[in-house]
Amino acid sequence: MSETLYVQAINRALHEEMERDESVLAIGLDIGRQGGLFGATRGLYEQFGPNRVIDTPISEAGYTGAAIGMAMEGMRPVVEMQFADFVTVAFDQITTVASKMHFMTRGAKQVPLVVRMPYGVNVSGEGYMTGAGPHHSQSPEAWFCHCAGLKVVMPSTPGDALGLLKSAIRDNNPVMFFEQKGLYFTQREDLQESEHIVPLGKADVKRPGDDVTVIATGAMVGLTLSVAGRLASEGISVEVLDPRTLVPLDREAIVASAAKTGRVVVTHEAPETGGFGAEIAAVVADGAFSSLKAPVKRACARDMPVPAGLTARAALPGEATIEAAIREVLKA
Amino acid sequence: MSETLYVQAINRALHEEMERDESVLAIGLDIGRQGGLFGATRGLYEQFGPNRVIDTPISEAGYTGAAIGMAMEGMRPVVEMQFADFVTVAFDQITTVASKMHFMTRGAKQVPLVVRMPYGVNVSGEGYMTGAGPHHSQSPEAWFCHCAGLKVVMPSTPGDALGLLKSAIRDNNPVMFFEQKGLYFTQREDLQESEHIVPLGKADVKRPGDDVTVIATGAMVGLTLSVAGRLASEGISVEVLDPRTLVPLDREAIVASAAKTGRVVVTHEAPETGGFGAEIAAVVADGAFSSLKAPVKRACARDMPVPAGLTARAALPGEATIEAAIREVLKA
Amino acid sequence: MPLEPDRLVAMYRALAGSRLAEEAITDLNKQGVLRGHHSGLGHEAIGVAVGSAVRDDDCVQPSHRSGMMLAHARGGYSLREAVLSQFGKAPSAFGLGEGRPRTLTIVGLVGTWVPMSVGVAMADRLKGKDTVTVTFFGDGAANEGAVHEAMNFAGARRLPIVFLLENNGYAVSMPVSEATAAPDFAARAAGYGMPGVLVDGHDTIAMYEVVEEAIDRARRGQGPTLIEARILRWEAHAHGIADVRDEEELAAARRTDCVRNLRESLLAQGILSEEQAAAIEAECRAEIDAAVEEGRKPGPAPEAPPPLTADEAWRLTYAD
Amino acid sequence: MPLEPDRLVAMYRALAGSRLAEEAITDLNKQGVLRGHHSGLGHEAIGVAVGSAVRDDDCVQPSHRSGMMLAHARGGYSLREAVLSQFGKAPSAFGLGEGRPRTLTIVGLVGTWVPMSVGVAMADRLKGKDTVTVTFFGDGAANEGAVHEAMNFAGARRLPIVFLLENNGYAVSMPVSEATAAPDFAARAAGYGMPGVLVDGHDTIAMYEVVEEAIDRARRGQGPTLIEARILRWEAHAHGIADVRDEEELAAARRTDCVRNLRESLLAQGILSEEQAAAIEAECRAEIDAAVEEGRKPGPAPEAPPPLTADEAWRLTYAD
Ligand SMILES: Cc1ncc(C[n+]2csc(CCOP(=O)(O)OP(=O)(O)O)c2C)c(N)n1
Ligand SMILES: Cc1ncc(C[n+]2csc(CCOP(=O)(O)OP(=O)(O)O)c2C)c(N)n1
Ligand SMILES: [Mg+2]
Ligand SMILES: [Mg+2]
Repeated sequence: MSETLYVQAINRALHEEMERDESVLAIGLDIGRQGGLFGATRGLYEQFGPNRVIDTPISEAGYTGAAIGMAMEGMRPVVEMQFADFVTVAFDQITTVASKMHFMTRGAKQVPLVVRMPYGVNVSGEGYMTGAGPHHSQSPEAWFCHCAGLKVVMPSTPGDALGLLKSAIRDNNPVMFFEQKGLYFTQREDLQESEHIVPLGKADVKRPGDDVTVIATGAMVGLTLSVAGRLASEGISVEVLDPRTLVPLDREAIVASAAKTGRVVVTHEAPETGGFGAEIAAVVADGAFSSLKAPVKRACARDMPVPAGLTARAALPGEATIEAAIREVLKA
Repeated sequence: MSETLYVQAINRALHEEMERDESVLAIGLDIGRQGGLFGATRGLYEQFGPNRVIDTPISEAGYTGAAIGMAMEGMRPVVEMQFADFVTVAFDQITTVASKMHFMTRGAKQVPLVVRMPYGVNVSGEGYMTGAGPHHSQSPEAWFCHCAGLKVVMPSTPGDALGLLKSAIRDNNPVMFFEQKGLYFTQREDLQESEHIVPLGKADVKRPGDDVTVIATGAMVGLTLSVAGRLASEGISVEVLDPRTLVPLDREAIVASAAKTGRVVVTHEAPETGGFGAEIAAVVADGAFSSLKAPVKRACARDMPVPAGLTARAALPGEATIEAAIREVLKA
Repeated sequence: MPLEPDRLVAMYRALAGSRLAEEAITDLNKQGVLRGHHSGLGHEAIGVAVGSAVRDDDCVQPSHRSGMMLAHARGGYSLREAVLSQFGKAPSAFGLGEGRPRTLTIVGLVGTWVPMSVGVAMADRLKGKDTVTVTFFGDGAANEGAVHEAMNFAGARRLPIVFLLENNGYAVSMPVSEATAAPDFAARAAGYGMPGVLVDGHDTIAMYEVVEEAIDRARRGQGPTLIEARILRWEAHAHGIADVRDEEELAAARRTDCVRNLRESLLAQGILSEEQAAAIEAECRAEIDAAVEEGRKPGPAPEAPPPLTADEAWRLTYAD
Repeated sequence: MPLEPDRLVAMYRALAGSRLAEEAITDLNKQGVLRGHHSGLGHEAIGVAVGSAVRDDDCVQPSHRSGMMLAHARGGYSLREAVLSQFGKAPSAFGLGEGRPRTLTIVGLVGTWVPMSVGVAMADRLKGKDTVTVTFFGDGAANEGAVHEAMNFAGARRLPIVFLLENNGYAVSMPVSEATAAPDFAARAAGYGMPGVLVDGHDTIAMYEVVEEAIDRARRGQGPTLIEARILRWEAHAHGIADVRDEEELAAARRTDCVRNLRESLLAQGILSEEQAAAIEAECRAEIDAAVEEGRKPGPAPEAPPPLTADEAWRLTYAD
């Protein structure tokens, strides 16, 4: 057992998979000698050398495209976007090429690619980059959830980060992997030394409860757990469900929890309109229709850019937002 | 009055706005001497010359970015993406620069930009490009609906195309304007010669009804109207509501219709998961919760790339899909 | 090393055959029998030169122009298949799979495919192979950012790749002279630290030599080359799109002729006789005519790939 | 036309002041009082040269390196403001608004802002203005596709813009030599049909002359220029990020010194005396020291822009 930070869990997954399988390689900006701006790739360059830990020019489309080509030839590149926000530059490569190559080649080519993206706001201020403004704070997962051929993963704990990244690397499809950068240096968990795999497509109940289900992703999971802890003392029993994988989505687990409690809140760090919370709300409102005692409420970011510094809180959902939403669905 | 095709309505809006306001200009690939691949810009070059009808190199990011710069200096560029699919190349410029410039400059700069995007499948085969495969058939509107700072418009009739494009050009924000390319040469409408404006943000009831509401966009509107016509003979009264603008969304109109009928189907040409139909379903399931007699059903494309040729129909929702969804919500 | 006479005759056969097939297909489009073809008339020497210079295990990324002649010249893709593919009755030259010389599938966005082909070259190098990738794109696509990023990356890592820029003077209606102020695209190579070569794309032998040298260089580990092949497009961008050029400009384009050039040169050198040339042409024509007839007949050809079913399409979205 | 002595002294004042302000701010970051600064130490000559060569109605797009010295050298942005801006107590040099020389706001993605500045140049030209845009970016950003597209577009339309590439040898940890095989970035200009000029960015006068010529050219309607200014970065990429360079390399970087260069040259020419130079430095230092003290004191400066409120931020999402 060793206490592992979220960022260390990512690092461990990369080390283990690169050791296990020669075809796994890392590619991105400053991931070699620098070890990554957040340190997620630290030590890889020293261990695996420049042919497997590939620093690139600042060319997000170019190196993502190159990684796609490598993946088509049987390698398993793990691309790091330095910030999730920069994936917009590589958007065409991912949505036009990676997501459709298996389809276009009638199955002849697979694209076992992982794109790791440090996303969201780091209000804790630990590690690199506190509230870094509109271009270094976004949570763009929903875009990729609406692109068939991609899988989308978003772990909220070190254990999930480790186990899901390993699964993502072994998957034969392009996987968009979202790492919440505020969690890198704040979330820690005791993890076994032994192999730890979390399968894609399985939700996890982070806290069981009976009165209301909160479906939360990324940094919202921790916030929801503390709200749930507080509400427990009032006799309110909150179930906290983390989908972990957004595509493919574990609809069964979500609908089952919603059917059990009859009251559902969805929370994510991305803005509400068109966010993945809409999909979850739609799935719940359909699948658990007859069990719902209240409308599904979304506690998400406001539809605005993320302001710099702590003004970011003006956009983000926080514990108060989540608590208010819970109380609202309980009233109905 | 004159009978106007959808593509002619676009063309008329461009002519009228360029005549009215010197600062309006058109920019894109082959929009000048060629008049656009679909002919939407025909005649503009001859009338307004190369300084206002600007053919560009194949550089979607470059010319969209240039248009953003021009918009910041008070011009009103209307960018044509040759196909909506190609907007992925300019995705960064739109989501990083255009959508956030007003915010970042604390209101000092506006970006009155329109990006016109011929989207979707042309199964009719009229005009240019029948079922053109995964890279020339997509409906990417949902991506832009999840980017605060942008407005998103999607007309289904020549009149709406005319009136909404004029509003979009006059708007002081970046507007993503989606033109369904199967409608270009199949939808016709008698339009007055006089000024015709449709405000952004207002939904339209295309057919009133009492038993079920179908919320439809783009090419789905026409399909739904023919289904509604057929079902009327069975005594089923279908209300067809076209949001027309997706951002800002006319929630009141949507919720009012849903509350009236208590049964809702949402249909669009984009794949279901993470599509804008999820947002609409979530809005309905929340806003009309107590009136709903059945879960909201989505009749959207399957989560897959659009196959080439008529196999596209394997992915797309058609009249049968819409009809089945209507019958399903009526059963509940 | 000068090309052996029989190689030259084989190249002429591929070139003349490509021309005749392109003519037949272009005509079928004009007649309305087929639709949407991006005619490669005028481009034949480029595909034939590359197809003749690469090995089967080298990887080629075709563009929408030269894919067919490329596949044909590489061998194993007959004129019959080239024609039948237009009727959906044979595999497309733009996405050849198993059992064929190594070919990457075309992507619908121009320029977008270039980084991917760089990745293939990189994978080959990392695996220790001595194979080379040749990636095609046009003068229009060259102005896409993805192409810049890809060329720079390939230069920086000395990857075994050849960038084959087909400059046919236009991107749909956009003349090169308005799309860039560069005197030529080969000049861009210096900015990526690789040689840039400008070559007359109507001259099959010159094309071949330049391509062969670039491939050798790449194979020896000396890095990429950018080749700009200048030709003139004979037809409109694609069937169904009007040509913005006037008659005079079009006529001038059609006076350039890579097939005639090679024919005359081989005749002059005595490598080919008039009779041989006529026989080659007649053989090709016969094969093409038969294929057109076969294509126009209703019903699928027995060796055609089965059409994609709805169910298969759905399952293809994800790999297992 | 050689620069007048008083212009040269003014440039020296801006240069020495920028250096001292950068030093103070860099130190405050090292002490942990401030955080996140991208130190411009070593870059000063570039911002000062451009700031001295442009008109107020010319438009400048700063990068994250040279924005402060640029704003200062253009006039109206005092050293006091430069320092106070770091404490959030004065407007940021990277997004100056109303009543200041015309400046575009910085965008958080490198390279991404370049097409936008091309659009500004284009708007000015379409309006018949004789203004010029100067857009900054680094050696790293230069490899972004958006920069390629923007330069090509500007070349093709002969737009009044100057591309100012600050080559400081690194993009975070990536040395230029690994990021591109090009001998220099100026070589890329030929591929866009514009002049490319390589200049020593430690030489303020050489910088000024090159920039002035490029601006004149653009103003005369002769189109864009790409200027590559070579310097060496003295500090790590940004505060809080470790430097991958070893001590030797860092020391060599710090031996280059644009301030010393200009000082010695002006002294040698008798344009500046030791006393004058010392007086200028003392004045700048006093202004900076006072500003640091003011910055460190709790509470806002009266002339600071009011901090963004939640409500204002929300309303700013859309224009009316
Ligand atoms: C990203 C993108 N933009 C635009 C198009 C539409 N398009 C297809 S071919 C073409 C012209 C390409 O010109 P060029 O690269 O010179 O090749 P050519 O057709 O002349 O052989 C255009 C604009 C596209 N397919 N992809
Ligand atoms: C599109 C994008 N990719 C990566 C980054 C992260 N980043 C910020 S500055 C920087 C280095 C830029 O290097 P260069 O252009 O040489 O400028 P310098 O910092 O050396 O002045 C990087 C990688 C970014 N901001 N935007
Ligand atoms: Mg061309
Ligand atoms: Mg640099």
